[in-house]
Amino acid sequence: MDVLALILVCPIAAVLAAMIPSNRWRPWILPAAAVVHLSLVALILLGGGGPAKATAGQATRNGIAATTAAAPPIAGAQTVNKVALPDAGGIVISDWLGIDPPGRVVLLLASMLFVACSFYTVGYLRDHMDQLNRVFCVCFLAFLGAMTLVICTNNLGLMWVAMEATTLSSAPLIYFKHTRNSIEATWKYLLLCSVGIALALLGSFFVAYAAIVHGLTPSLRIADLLRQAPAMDKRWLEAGFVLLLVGYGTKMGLAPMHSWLPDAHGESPSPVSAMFSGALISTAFLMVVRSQHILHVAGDGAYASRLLILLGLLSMAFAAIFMVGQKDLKRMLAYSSVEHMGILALGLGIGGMALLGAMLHVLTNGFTKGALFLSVGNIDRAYGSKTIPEVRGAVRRLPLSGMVFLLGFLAITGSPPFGPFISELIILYGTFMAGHFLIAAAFLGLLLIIFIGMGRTVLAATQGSVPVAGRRSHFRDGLLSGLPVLACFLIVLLLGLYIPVPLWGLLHHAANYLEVKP
Amino acid sequence: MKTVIAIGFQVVLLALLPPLLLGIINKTKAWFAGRRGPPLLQVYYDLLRLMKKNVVISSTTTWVFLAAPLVGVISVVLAGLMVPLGPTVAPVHFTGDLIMFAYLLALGRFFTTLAALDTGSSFEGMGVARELTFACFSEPALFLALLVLVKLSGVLSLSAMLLPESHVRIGSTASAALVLVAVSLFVVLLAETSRIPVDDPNTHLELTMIHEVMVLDNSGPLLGAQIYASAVKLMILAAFLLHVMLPLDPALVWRDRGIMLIGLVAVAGIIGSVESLMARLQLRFVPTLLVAACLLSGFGFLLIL
Amino acid sequence: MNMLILMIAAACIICSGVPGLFFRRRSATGQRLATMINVAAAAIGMAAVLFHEIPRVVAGGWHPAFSLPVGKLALGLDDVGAWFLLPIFLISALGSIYGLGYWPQRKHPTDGQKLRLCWGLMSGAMVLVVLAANSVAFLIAWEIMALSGYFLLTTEDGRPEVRQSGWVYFIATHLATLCLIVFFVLLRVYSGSFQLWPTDVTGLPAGILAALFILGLIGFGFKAGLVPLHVWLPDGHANAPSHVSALFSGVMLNMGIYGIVRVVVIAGTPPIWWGVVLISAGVLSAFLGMTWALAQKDFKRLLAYSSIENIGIITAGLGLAVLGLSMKQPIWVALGLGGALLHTLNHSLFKPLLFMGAGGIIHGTNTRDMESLGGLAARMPAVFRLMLLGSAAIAALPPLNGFVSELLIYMGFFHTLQEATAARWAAWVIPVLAMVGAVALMTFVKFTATCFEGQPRTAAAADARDPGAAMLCPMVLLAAACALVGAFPALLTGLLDHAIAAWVPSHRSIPLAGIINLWWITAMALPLLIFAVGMALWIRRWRRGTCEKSIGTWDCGYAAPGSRMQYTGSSLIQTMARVFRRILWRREQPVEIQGVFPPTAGYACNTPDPLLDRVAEPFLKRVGQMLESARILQSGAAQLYMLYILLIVLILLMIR
Amino acid sequence: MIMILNAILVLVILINLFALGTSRMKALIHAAALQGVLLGLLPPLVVKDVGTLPLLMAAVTIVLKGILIPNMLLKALRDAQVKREVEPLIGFMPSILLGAAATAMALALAGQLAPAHSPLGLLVIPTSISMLFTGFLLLTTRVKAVTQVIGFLLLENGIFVFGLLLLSAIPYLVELGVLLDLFVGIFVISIIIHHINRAFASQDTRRLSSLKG
Repeated sequence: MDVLALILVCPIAAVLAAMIPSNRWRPWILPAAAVVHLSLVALILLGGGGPAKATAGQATRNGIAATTAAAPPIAGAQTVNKVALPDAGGIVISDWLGIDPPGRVVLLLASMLFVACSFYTVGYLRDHMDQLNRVFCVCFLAFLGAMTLVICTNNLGLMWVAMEATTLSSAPLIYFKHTRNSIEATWKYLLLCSVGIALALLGSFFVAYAAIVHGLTPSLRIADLLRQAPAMDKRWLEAGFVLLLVGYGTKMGLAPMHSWLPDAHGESPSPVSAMFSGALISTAFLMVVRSQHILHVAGDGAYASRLLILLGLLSMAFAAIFMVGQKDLKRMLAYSSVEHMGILALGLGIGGMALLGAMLHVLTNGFTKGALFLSVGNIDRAYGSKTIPEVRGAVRRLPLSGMVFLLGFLAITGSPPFGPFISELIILYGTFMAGHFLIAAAFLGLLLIIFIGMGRTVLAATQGSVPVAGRRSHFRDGLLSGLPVLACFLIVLLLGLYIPVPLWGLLHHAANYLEVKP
Repeated sequence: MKTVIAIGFQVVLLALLPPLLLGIINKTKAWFAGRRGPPLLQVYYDLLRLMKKNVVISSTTTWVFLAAPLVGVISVVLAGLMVPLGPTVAPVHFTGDLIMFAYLLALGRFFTTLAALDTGSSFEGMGVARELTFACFSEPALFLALLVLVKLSGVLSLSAMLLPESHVRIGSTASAALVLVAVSLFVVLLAETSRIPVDDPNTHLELTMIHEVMVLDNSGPLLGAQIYASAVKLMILAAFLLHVMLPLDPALVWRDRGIMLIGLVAVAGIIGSVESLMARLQLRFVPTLLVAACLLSGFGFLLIL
Repeated sequence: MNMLILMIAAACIICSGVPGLFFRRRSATGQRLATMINVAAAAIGMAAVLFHEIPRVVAGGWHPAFSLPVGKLALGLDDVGAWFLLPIFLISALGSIYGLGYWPQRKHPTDGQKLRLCWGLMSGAMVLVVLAANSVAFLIAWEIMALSGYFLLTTEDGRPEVRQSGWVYFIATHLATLCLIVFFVLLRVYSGSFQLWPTDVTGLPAGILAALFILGLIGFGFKAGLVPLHVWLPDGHANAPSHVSALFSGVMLNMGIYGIVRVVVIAGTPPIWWGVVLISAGVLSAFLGMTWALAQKDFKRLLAYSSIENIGIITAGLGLAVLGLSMKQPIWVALGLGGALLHTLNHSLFKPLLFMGAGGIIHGTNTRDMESLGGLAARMPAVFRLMLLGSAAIAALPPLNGFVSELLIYMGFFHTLQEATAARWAAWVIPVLAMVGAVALMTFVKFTATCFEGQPRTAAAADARDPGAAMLCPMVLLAAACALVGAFPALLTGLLDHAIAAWVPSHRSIPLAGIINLWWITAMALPLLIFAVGMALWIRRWRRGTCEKSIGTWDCGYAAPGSRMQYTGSSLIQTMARVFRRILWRREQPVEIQGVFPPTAGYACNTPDPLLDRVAEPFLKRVGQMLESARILQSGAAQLYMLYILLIVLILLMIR
Repeated sequence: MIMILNAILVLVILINLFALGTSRMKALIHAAALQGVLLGLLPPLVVKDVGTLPLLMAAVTIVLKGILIPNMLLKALRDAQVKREVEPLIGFMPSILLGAAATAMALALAGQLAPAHSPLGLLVIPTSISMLFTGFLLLTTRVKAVTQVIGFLLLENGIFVFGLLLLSAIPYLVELGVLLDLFVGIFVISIIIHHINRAFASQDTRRLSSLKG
């Protein structure tokens, strides 16, 4: 039930936000909701929701059988439909809800990151008092709610609905600044993501149809799909996987479907960018993970791995191309997200140790991106620009944000002693263990190019003396703007030096869940 | 007792003989020129006179200028103590002294050149530039020669490697190698002691000098020290050369000491005649000459490798 | 216990800069505090290293309860590590004292705190690098060292040339780290643990072993500055504050050497070609480094290049030791490794001395260009004496320390002639080393003479003065250490023998004393030293007495010699520069003289690093252009992006 | 049953070709609307026992796809006063040919794509694929915002057609969600189009290419 509560937190908060009249106090609903959300997440994760979910699955097995066997001319289906019809809510909740182990990782990330971003947002909106922020707050909460639903449901169809909902609810967030560029970014975001997601829906249908082809009862419930996968039709399954990969890959920002990502990340307010590249695309990655899991169980994992590795390296290559000589700090970070989604795809494709590394990398990358985007947000607010050479000497201008930005860059490029180093180390280790030496070589080469390209920009932005234009604004690192940045950064540092045992448990649980065939 | 005598002999020789060699060289040159030339002992007189003289030095200089000649003397003398002058082992001999030998000469060069530059005169600068440049080529030649000797003798001490028991029969490839080494050592000797064809000790145009121009500002005892030091250097290198060429026999100590002395005199004579018969090389050809010396001993090394 | 003390010392050094952050920007208290902590911690650390029985092997070590994400955090120390620890503590402490005079907080309110924070971080991290007994701990310490080194280098990041050199360092160090990460991952895959440092990894495929060696050599070679991986080194040293250059050159390069020393024995007995590679790399570095040093005008660049030369000599010695291991020649091992380790120590004595002296010159004249100096001997006598000693030491002249280590290495290579093994070719190294030695002598004569002797060429040089005691005392200590090691090398043989024995525990080692009696060096050195002292007194008396010092230098009849007519360093080396023009690859604007009565003609030449200037930078530029041209993929047209999606779907459907 | 189904599907395909061929916006929107209505009729045909639920779904579909969404687009069209799609990136005739070719290919492959024993005959999958392709064609070759939206709409329709094959598998909750998402999506998009008009004084999406590299 607490899962249901978790899902309901955000809609309720959104309604409240819509009702609060004061433009000044409305933003505070975000931190409140965030804290509640996080505490519920903690409750679920520590309260060992795993077995609970399993039992739920067991309990409703026959129920599903009924609903899924609704193919005519079975009378039973009718009755079920009849029963189910009067109120859609009347459907057994546990029939729809449940968090799989990888989902728990992403959920933790999304919730924690949102806490940081929500506090930051309060300060951010305070600087934009002239604008009405009702839509912003409502959409931001709806956005989180949709993501939570994606993570917490266990039905491929509902996942799709929720994923599309994230697109729609986040579009107004990108558009918050009302500049021509933000319009353009929003337009591309909506169009590309909707199309991509549409493909994902088709993909889900294909997967379901793969059951029909072999005369099984079709269903969109992950549990059923996993159970039936070995018996399904390979061609349709593979076609479905391709569509799911491309579809959710679009949302995840895998090249060459990534093209919306730099625009959206670059033009949206920094907390939104942080949520995007920290949580949203990780959620999309979660969807890819689930699709791959189905294929893996169906005994077709090798095929999936090929595609994932291909797209992974392709994404890293694209990112490398566009990060060298990138003048716009936020776009640079966006491409770095593309790169890291590539790394995740690579890790997932290689499997074994690398999969564990990928699970850890979801966290490390997410928090680092949070720290980076929020600090760039501060830099943007201080200089009134997010491009070099307007931005120079950030470390002098904003000691905290500038330094976090510089160190965050080192972290995200995989330097010790930060979190991403550990996760990339494990991924590399897994790659070697699996004997993919060429892939490892390509991986390292791309990492190097990216490091050089990114370093040029970051150092130019952080070092040197502050230009006159940069001194004009009165912005300084404050409590609301500085603390979230620092928090994210400290988490990254901690993950590099020490990973709590329960967290390891979570990650291992996820990796094992994806590895072993039921 | 014997060792005491040997050491005494060597020290006395080292202390007294060198100026004589200069005298012999001058005599030879005079003879070639058909002059009577200065007396054999002229250099001793010069040294004594210089010792008595007062010192005049440039106001630009520092203590280095005063120290250099003396360091030059002591380093050369210490180096001399490692080279056997005769069939008995040198007073100082230990494994690795050959490297000590080379670097003591380098120490002398270090201070001489610094002292020359201490005056801030461009002419002495030229001298320094040439001295150091040529050293860059004569050092490898010297070490290549050492390589051959070590390879032949199998020991790492000058005394041991230069003395008879480690010598080889005439006629073998080894002796051929030794001939090559001897030639290159002779070139090194000419270069190190700034003799024709590398340098002309008694030219009168500063622009063309090497060693002479470096000591241009020295006067009195300082100049004396410089002259003495170069003389000692000449002798120990000559002794080195002789040991490569002459198989001495420790059994007949005094005879071979005699042979050694004659040999030293002969070398001085040869140097003198070379100086009279040859013209000075153009400076830019000197490195070529030294590289040739390197190649000679290098080839010798190849022969026995 | 021992390890605990060392840990505390390291922790104190790491944190030494922290208190300073809480003081006002212009208060000197923070700096004094940092220095005190640093010195005290270093003293404790050195005591712990010297006066404790050190286990023969790293294994075991000290496992704190705290465990790293991957594998347990393990620390350990053996005699090899101990040998490398000493200079770290020494230079870190002396450098921080030197900083009191050279980089006082009052004069540098903006970057002083940052500098000291990173100083502590870097020194402490280097201690941890040596102590680390677990790859992940090693990598973390290593990267902290490298990054804080970067921030130290870019202390004055307001100046573009500093940022540029910092950038080069940044790329180089990241390349190094990348290679090391791969190295350790591979090692983990095949040795089965993150434990350091294995000397008995067996059953490695030859290819993997080769890969490990190459990766390790590149990774650590970058840090050590082996040619051609040295590109970051010259400008990096030149543009850092001088005591930072001292720390870099004196200690950080050693970390690279340390790594190589460890890497070559991961498999116990290394293959022969490893030794060959090391010797060739070492000789190449020594020769090129020295030649490039010779041609420099900026004296800090000159010193930096001479570091490359010394690293080359060390590597050559190490290579000989490796050869000895693989050919079962304990004498070669003893002389090669002994010489290499001793030279490492010596280099971290006289190179910091020289860099601190260079800092003194900058402090007094505010320039790095030798050719605008001159006549400093009379104006900063103390610095002159110390620098003279340093130069003599680095030119390997007896009776100073540089000579002893080079002697050992020479001996080692001479020994390759004695046994009739296949390695006789190694003896060819000797003439090259001899030439390098001669060039080194020339270089440092040029350096000392051009900076200190003759008459001042500029006003800046004319009114230079000696720096204060805070800057002189560390130099005096280092100079004394140079003289002591040079005069009494036999006292160090004990430590050296331990280190040699601990290198490959399974390997039989013989003590140095059994090969060469170093007391002879003392015997030869003492007369020189005594004579030097006597001479000093005598000269003093002489000055008072007969010595007449009235007139100027004999000008060979030229009436009006000016101070600008003195022989400059460039003219001093002109012949050599012509001989080595292919190697130097300078950028020259030659004089063009037309007509019978030519107008005023100009000549300029500078010697940038050939590899950086002619190879690395053009290459990076080219790559950048290629990537730039690929950016049309993201042209901003949504229609195009749609097409991408359609195409990728079709392509992926094709793949089977 | 199957006959009617196939007839409607053929009609739908023809509408695709028309959509590719026409240059008039209004006609395009009306075509899309008609297609929506036709699609709305399909589910009751497929589901054997026409309960209230399928009928409700059909009604919702028809209302959304046939009335609300087209009206929104028409409104967007009105305040932009665009009459016709000019200079498409690919001419109209080539577009038609491409679309026809795609449809033909899909039909040719039908045998392999759908197993013979498919209860709904062979036409469903080819139709949906050809609709997908048509949608993509509009999205990639047209420059006016509204036209691209219609492309997206056709794409969705294609997926809807495929959905017919597994009506039984898809819970109605999901179906509703899909429709709702579509509706909200088009709604938001039309708002954005409105802003595009305001900001760029045109619907030409080629102007929206300042974010590059």
